[in-house]
Amino acid sequence: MDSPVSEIHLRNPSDYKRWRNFLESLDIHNFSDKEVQKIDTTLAIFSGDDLVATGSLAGNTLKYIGVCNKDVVSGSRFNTIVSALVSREFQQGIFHLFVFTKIKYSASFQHVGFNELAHTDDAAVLEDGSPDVNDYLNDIPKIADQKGKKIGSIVMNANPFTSGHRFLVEQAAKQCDLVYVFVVNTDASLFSTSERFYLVKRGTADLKNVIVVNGGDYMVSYVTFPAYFLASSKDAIIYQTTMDARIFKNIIAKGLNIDVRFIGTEPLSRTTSIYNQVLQRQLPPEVEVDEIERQTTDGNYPITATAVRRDLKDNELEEIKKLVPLSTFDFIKANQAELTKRIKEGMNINGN
Amino acid sequence: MKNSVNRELPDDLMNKLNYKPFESTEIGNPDIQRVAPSVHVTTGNDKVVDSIEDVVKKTVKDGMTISFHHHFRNGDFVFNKVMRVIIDAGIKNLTLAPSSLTGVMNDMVIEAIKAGTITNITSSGMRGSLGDFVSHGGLKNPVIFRSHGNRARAIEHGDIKIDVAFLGVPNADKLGNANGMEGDAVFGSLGYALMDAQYANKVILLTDNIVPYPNTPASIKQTQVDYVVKVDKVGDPDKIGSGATRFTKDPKELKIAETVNKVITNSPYFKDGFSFQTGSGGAALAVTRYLRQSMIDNNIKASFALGGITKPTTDLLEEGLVNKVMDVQDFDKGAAASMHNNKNQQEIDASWYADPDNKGAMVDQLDVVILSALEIDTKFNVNVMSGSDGVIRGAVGGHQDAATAKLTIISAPLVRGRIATVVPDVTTVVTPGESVDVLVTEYGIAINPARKDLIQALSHIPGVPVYTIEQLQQMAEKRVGKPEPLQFTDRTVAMVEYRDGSIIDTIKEVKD
Amino acid sequence: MEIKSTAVAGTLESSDIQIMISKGSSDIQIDLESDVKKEFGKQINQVISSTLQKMGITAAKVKAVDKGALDCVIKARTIAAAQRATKTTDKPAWEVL
Amino acid sequence: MSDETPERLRRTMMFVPGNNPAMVKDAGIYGADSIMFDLEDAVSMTEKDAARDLVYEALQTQDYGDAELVVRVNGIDTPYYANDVKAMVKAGIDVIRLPKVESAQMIKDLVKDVAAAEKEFGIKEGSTHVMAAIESAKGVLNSPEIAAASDRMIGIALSAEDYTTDMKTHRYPDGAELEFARNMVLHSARAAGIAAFDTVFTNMDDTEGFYRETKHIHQLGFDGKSLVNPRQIAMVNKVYEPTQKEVENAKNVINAIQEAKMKVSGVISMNGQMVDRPVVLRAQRVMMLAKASNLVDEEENYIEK
Repeated sequence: MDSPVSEIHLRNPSDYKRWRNFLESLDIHNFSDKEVQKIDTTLAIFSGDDLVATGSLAGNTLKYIGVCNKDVVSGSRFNTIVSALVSREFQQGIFHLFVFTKIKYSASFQHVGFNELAHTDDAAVLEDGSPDVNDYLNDIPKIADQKGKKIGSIVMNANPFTSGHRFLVEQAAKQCDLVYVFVVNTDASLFSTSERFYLVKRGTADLKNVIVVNGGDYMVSYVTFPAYFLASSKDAIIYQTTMDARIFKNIIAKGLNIDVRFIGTEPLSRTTSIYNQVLQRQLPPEVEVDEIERQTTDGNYPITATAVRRDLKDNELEEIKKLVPLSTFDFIKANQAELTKRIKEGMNINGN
Repeated sequence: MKNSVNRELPDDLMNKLNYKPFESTEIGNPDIQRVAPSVHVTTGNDKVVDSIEDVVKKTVKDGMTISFHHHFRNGDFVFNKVMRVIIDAGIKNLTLAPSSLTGVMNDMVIEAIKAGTITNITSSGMRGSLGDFVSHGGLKNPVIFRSHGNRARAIEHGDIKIDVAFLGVPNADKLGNANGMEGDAVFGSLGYALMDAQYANKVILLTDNIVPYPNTPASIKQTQVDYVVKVDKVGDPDKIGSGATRFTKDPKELKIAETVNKVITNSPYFKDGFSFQTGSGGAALAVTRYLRQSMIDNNIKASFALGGITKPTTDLLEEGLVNKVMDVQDFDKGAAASMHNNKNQQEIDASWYADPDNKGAMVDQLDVVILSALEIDTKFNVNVMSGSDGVIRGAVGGHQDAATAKLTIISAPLVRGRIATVVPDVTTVVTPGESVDVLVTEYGIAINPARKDLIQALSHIPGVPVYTIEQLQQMAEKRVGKPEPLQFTDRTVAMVEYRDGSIIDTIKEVKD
Repeated sequence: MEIKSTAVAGTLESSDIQIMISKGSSDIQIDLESDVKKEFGKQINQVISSTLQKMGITAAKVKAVDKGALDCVIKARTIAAAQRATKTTDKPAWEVL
Repeated sequence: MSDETPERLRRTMMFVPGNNPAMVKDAGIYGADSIMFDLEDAVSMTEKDAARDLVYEALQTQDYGDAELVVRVNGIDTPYYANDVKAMVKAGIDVIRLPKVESAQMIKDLVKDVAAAEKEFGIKEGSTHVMAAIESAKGVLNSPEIAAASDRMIGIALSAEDYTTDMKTHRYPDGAELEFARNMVLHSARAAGIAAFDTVFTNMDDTEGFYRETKHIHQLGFDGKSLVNPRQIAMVNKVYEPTQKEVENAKNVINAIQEAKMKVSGVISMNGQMVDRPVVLRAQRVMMLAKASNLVDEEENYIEK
């Protein structure tokens, strides 16, 4: 008889070893410290002394789910362990959950109520709970007869919003009836999510056919695209950006009738440059990708948010003025002390 | 037209395929003519080849009928290897006639259908994605479902004319003498495959284990075999059987098993020298365990156990509680190993086991059989073929064949989750109520009113309430409610033969 | 009654149903996942919505993942989820039970 | 005296976790004399409300045959207790089992709450019975008063897991650590004229140990045992099965009663001896067990095997 679901503690070496051996026997092999340290809770089912099912939680994401179906009705242990994980999340007030899994397990998760957002040849990302992606799309403002109009889109972190960003938005606004600017939701940058959102809104306030929207969990989020925020291998970036692009194409663009995604050329950031290549590969023909030459300063340097942050660190306020619209400059000036403090406290300014 | 179990059959298909509607379980004493295969004469010195591609090129042509066995069950590597080659060779319009199709074959069959490689199928059953695919109209021609005994009959009659049989074996010598008992991927009895070996025009063995000539005991003989192909691995031993046999601990299943045993032991057939078939699955194993105790307590021994064999049954053989095990297939390693070691465990082919058009088959001598059901209706008709949603997910297996036993017990829970097992009308009739005697559920039993003798014998078993089947149906409905009627299109996706080759029911394409 | 927060009751185990209730706009919207949707989908939705209506909930978004639950289980899980969502668990809805 | 309603059989009280729909809905199929739905230990803190709703709805709709229906509510000092009691009274439960009873007052408080709930929901007054689970040294020592605390009391049960912890020991195969508590609980029950239930035996793999323990408590005189698995029901019933001789003796007593009824005197005599009340009661109980074990036919004659 199976034991009831219980918690195991990966910090306990014997538990960890047993857990890892079990998952490895099920062909799960990524046990990098980075991944394992993110785990908040690990649950397990035992049959006698044998570990027969396990699953973990990291924030709002289910991870490391492994089930042995020997001698039992196939699926019963899976349902039990997933049920227990989901209940744990709900008890903590986390009602919107994600899971990344091998493609072959996608159907099992769909069977217990998860909805697939996207899949590649070997992996799938699914969500469960509320609010879900349909709620997200429903809450985004739309215009009359959106289907018949040309709808553009830009996804940006805007850390902070620069003249380069502004130029990109202007170009898009000229070509389209409506442009959605999605601001990355994950709060892992020098400028906080609300600050970045505010700066984009202010910096585009005069463009009447631009709607600024929070990108939620679906665009360049920590959930779908962690490599944007953490140094990662090229394979990881390609894998994650492919998933990100497919979610954008299948769900976001479809739900909002988006025809074009505008991106800026990327001479400097490796991650963003890979991301752009993947977008070019994945989005067409359903969504056209329009790559716009990045703005440069008078001295022919590309305008980047990274440069702004570096200048901020070096106290070069006058330099910043050349790179950003007035609304951003005013904000930086007014909050220079706070921003400098964040940098001193160790906020990484060299990432994205 | 309608048949005698009141199923409406499509006239066009019945005429086109020259079918008769099912009338009765009685076979009678007709005189029939069996067929014989063609033989390409050689001395047999060049049978061993390395390449499946070569042998496929030499033997398989558009429009042929090819066959496989399913003794490797979910550990089968042979089917996918061979079909891959056949699809890639661009061969079209094949009829696939395996003894059955298991889960590991599903994706490949679907691919072959989509590629036009397979256009007809006859099988014992299908499940999972393939059942879903066919139920949604994925195959143009209707699948023909046949019981194991009926497949033997159809082969002997020439209804199934196998051009090429690809038979995986765990050992073979260079001339093709082979058995299922030695090697890495052993499965015991070759019962179903023996039909193919005997009647196919071309017989190709695939093995990962070529042994010195002459190989004995030879279940398949060199006189039957055209080619022996050496492959890396024929199967995954861990997935062939259920490994270590475990009894169910589910109290509901145990309760049903205990009641089944009470029905057997209180029947007039439970006496020294009786015979039985229990099948596989946790509940069947539990029945065997209870039965064992009753046999010991009452000092009764069985003359033979029949059919698909499990370790608990071969244990009875070891203990001397059963004199012979007549073995058409083995469900676990223990049973397979036992066939090797115990001369009283006799390998039998599907014809010997259950072919109705015979000079006597084993099932005709069977006293007691325990069978399962997806659904059973108030006429005692049993469905083991389609789910309550109308989708194909089962197999006839030996169900129709063994149901001819003197005491046929259907063991099934009254409801599964929210699905009633006992229903007013089964979705698909596989085994006619005429051959079913007792239904055992966790709530009690129902006895076929035609069996007055059993009503007499089984009505006063302590702790076993007797209901009418209508009462059980109503109890089930009260618990789960009345389901919405299923929606089907007019298109027939499968025809279910009775064991005599008549049509007992058809399966329609589901509407979603 | 007003839904104050998203809440869940029930599990994904056999014979159970997991019901998640969150704020809805105008009426009761049910998203049902069930192996027996074809046979019992209408009936399941009916039990959920009539139970919610009896509790005075007229607008809600419901996500239900059914694993073959009987009506009494569906009703019990709906009540539990609704009471959690309306923060009234301490005061059972006696008139609905 | 033969008109007295005989006590009901309480050989087996099967525990059913209150938040498990699969087990709650199937609880009726195993032939337990009593089914105890558990809202207490088997239900985690976060699911107390859901379990209560589930058991309530199941009681409204599911057919549990002739079984006596019992609910173990949460302890009187928990925030779940009040709603548990109200809901179960409203559901028309036969018996409310109160855990961790240490004094007669706790039962009196429960009875007051039960009576109030009966009134609130229009349930027939006095139709809800109660029983006490004894789980501590204090409870054992107070068991005589607890057993006699109310007319609504139908039984008293020993719960050994908590009790042995309280006694700074644990369970042993021979059960010596439980001997005093078992006898206290049993004597209290008998003195108060109510049923006595022995504790659960949790190791499902130790069939021999289960039989040993059941035979022991049967010998002591317990009405029956609390069970954690339906598979234990048949085993307990087997231990409680009367012998052929017992049945035949009982049948003779019953026959004597029948004869006495027809006579004017009303005196029951057998072989010239007067039959007194304890003999009659025992005979009735044996016949009840014999019927429940299917040892007799419709005319109450022993069925020869």
